[in-house]
Amino acid sequence: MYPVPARIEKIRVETEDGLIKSFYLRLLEEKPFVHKPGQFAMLSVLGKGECPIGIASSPKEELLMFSVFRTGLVTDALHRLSEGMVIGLRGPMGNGYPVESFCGKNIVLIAGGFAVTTLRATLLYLLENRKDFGQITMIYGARSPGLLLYRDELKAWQKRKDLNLYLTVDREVAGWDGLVGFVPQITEKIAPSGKESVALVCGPPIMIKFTLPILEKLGFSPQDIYLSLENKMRCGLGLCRHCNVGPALVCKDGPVFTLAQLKRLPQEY
Amino acid sequence: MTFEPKIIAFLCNWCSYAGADLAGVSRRAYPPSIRIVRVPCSSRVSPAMIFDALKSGADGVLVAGCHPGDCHYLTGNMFARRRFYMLKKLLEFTGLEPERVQFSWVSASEGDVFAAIVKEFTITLEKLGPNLNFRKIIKGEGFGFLCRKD
Amino acid sequence: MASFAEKIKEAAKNVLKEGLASGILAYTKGQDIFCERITFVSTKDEISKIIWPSFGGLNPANYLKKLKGKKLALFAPGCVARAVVVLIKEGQIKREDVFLIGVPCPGMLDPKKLKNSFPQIIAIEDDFKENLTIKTPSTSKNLKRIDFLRDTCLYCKYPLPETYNILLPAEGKRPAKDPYALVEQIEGLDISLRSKWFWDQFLSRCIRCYACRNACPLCYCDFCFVDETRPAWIGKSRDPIDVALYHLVRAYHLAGRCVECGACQAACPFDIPVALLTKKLGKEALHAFGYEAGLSLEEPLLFNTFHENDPEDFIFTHKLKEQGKI
Amino acid sequence: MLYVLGREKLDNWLAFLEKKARLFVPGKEKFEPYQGNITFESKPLLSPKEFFLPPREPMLSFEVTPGAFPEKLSPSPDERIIFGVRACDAYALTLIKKVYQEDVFFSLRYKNTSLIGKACLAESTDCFCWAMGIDPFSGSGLDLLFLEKDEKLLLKPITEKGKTLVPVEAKEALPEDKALFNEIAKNFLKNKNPSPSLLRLKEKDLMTIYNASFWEKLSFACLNCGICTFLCPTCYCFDVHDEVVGEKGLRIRVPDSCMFLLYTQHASGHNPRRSPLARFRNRFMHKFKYFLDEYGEPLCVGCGRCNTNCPAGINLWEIIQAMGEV
Repeated sequence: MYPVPARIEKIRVETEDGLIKSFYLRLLEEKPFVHKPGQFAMLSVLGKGECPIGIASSPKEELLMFSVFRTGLVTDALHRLSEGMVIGLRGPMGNGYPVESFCGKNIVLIAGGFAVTTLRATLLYLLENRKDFGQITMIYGARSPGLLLYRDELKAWQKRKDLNLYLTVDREVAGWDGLVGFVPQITEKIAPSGKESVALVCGPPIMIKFTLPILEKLGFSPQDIYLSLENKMRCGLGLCRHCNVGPALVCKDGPVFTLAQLKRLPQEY
Repeated sequence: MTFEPKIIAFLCNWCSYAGADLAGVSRRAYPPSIRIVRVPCSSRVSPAMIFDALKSGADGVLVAGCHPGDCHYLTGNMFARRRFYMLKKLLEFTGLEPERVQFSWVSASEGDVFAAIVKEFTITLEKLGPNLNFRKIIKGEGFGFLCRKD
Repeated sequence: MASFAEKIKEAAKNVLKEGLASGILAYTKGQDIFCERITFVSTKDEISKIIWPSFGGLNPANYLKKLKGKKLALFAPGCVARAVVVLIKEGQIKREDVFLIGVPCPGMLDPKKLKNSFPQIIAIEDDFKENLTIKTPSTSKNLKRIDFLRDTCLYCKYPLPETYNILLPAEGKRPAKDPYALVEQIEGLDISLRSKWFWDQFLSRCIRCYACRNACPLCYCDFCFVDETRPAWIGKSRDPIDVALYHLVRAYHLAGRCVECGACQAACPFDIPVALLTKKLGKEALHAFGYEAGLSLEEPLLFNTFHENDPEDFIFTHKLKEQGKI
Repeated sequence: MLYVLGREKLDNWLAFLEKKARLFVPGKEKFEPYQGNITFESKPLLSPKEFFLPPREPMLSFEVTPGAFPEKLSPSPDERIIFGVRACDAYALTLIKKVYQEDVFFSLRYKNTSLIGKACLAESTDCFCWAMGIDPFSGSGLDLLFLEKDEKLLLKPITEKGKTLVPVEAKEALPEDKALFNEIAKNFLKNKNPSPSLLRLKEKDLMTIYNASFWEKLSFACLNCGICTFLCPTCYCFDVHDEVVGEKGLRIRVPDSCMFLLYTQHASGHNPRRSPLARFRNRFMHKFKYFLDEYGEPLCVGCGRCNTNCPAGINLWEIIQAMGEV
């Protein structure tokens, strides 16, 4: 329950509305921090509290990176901090994506809005170990071009031959020459095959609701569709029970669940 | 060391804050015990704000607004008067040193009245001593089971 | 003459038969003798389960918020009718959505008073007038109801409702002659003793379960001030100052609204006299502003109005003037 | 091993224990520091859970300045003895321990606290440990169990620590005392079997219970206050809260209740369990299904505190039965 101090090395404003900032952290303790894509950590600002944030950096990157959406007490306080300040960090927590089991399969990453963070970590991991996986497709949508995260990296990824990246925005905007439309429709249009494939879906509930039937239609079995949940959380250790979804705890058993698992759980997320 | 009380004052923007300003401009001397929070109207002040000030260590809280009938919003202070009356009675009932919370009317032209209020309030608080009963104390070992006296 | 319980059932039957409401909020029997539960009764078969409670600590008006949009009937002794009136005046419900079956209230018993005197009660017979018979494994005993009434009922000013659609013919408890006796008892204490009373009764016992808040028919905010985080007015722990803050602000939020039903105190597992704080404010509202909550549908709410001659002897400026300091 | 001590030597025993560590004895509302007198007619309202998951567990202390390093806090290592704990309350701690094994705060408090249990001789109408499958004479969770019978105290140490708590004056029990002890233990459990509903619950499908229609009816009366969760000896949820006064701050762990709206409220305003029904259901599903499935026993020790103190008249048994019969 004790956080480890971490220094903010760099802060980057990700979106044009300024509501999402990425924090690059360096741990001030010698203990190694080993995480898997899809895991999260508790960031704490003394005097305000703690909140769980998905780890957006890949395990190989030197600095830990968290992209934080400004919404509550702690994230608000985080956004007021500047480079060089120290915050607390606990983690890594949760199960993460079972990336080892994806070997040899085609992978479809579907992200909406700022939920892309842990999928960035996953994508980086996949690209680092590119030869282990089949086709990699990523569909990423936001309300407007200015709300897409990691825009520099997106540009670089678009150039890559071994990755099919589809970017989409909800409405036509001047200067945007990419796809237009909601993520579920784009997914339907691109129609990645569900054979020998896994899908990782991360986004707002409404996007998930409409994307899942399409994926099932494309032949993805519920065991191969991975979703990442978030719930209010206090300890991250499976003690406080704030994050329970029926018998499962998002902090210990999750945050990554397969659709097959979620179908057996009450809808408390 | 003598005790210097800390007073949090919620002053209405239109009358009392101007009155405090006038006290300063006309060089009226009053004790430096006061910390002013400017509010739009005396009726903006809720009891939670008053208690929060006391809890955080203020020795007294002063709320000042326009004289009845002079409110910038016509009747704000008249509503406030009823509420403060109730609050005062509640504090008296629970024995929580009601003298620590004071309400007053100060108009924009009453610089010397404002100075006198601060002076008298400070004297009252000096007699009363520091706020120990309604101040939150943060303790490392918090076996709260037995309460503070433990 | 029909018994009290039969009159209640009869009235309920009529309400449903004539379609005056889609259902009735009434007490039904719980699992043991001290346990009575408010239920939403909407079918004929369920009517037989309706009882008039001997203990009934909660105010059925509290459940109106759970059943918004339905037309409901309530058995209304004075405090329930008053709570409904306050809810109507505050725009929470519409008058035409509630059908009030006025009941001259005989007063509710205090299970704690009974259990303290007789720890092993196995059955209770209540005539809802003056007498009460209890059975313990060894004996049975006749008691006077008045000795075991809840404090709030004992000092109740309005057992008879002022607002209702129909009124059951029955004889209720007489209004208390000295409704504020308990409040005055505390007022009569020296300030240090009052402070000690507040500390001993409230601050060192309250566990912040918020039962008093949730049991109150008039605490209907979607988001309570204790839950606010920006700013957090009140700490979450059992720190005595935070407990004090909670009780003071809770009472203050009920100033001029409390209908003195005593549900808050009845709900408290520690029997903290929480109802006294709001009763004190009720007394002040009556004395200073001539206002009593929930008696009339027309009169404006206490804090929604003012009078030029409202008391202001507490104003610091006036005190200084009196003393000739300004 | 069994020891005998004369009833009149009880004070000597307590004095002996007081010398060893801070001694707490049952009061009416909570366990209080021993001050020379003791009664143990009934369980205190607050269970000894309060010593292990206290209402305030400071975790970090810090200065609210950027870059400041927090100081790690841990519970005081002072030894404590809690006297007169009932078997149910002690068993509850073994249940909490299953979840909190690795928690530093709980473990340290658990290590430093000795529990001396008092055996219940007669069954009470309010509680039902046996129905939850607990044998109160097994001494599970206790360090020492004693039984009061005819001016004699029979002391049965359960753990190694418990052996050190036996006073020197206590004599080794004679065979007839041993027989007496065994007989009382056997008689207590005569005709008392674990509830059949519980056995049925183990086999039931989780989602069938979850989606059952009875929840609506049973949860209607619930006020969603925190009495049951705070008084429950097994409820272990907590909230983490930063308290700041001026420059000083403290991160504390405080008990939380799943009955509260804020329990699951996200910062965005989304709430997975917004309805009172969902929160009510979650509490009982956790106790009698989720925990049961994971650890093989329910998260309930049958102390009966929730039933007797619920202001809304909710009864655990009705819910267990309804869950078992879906």
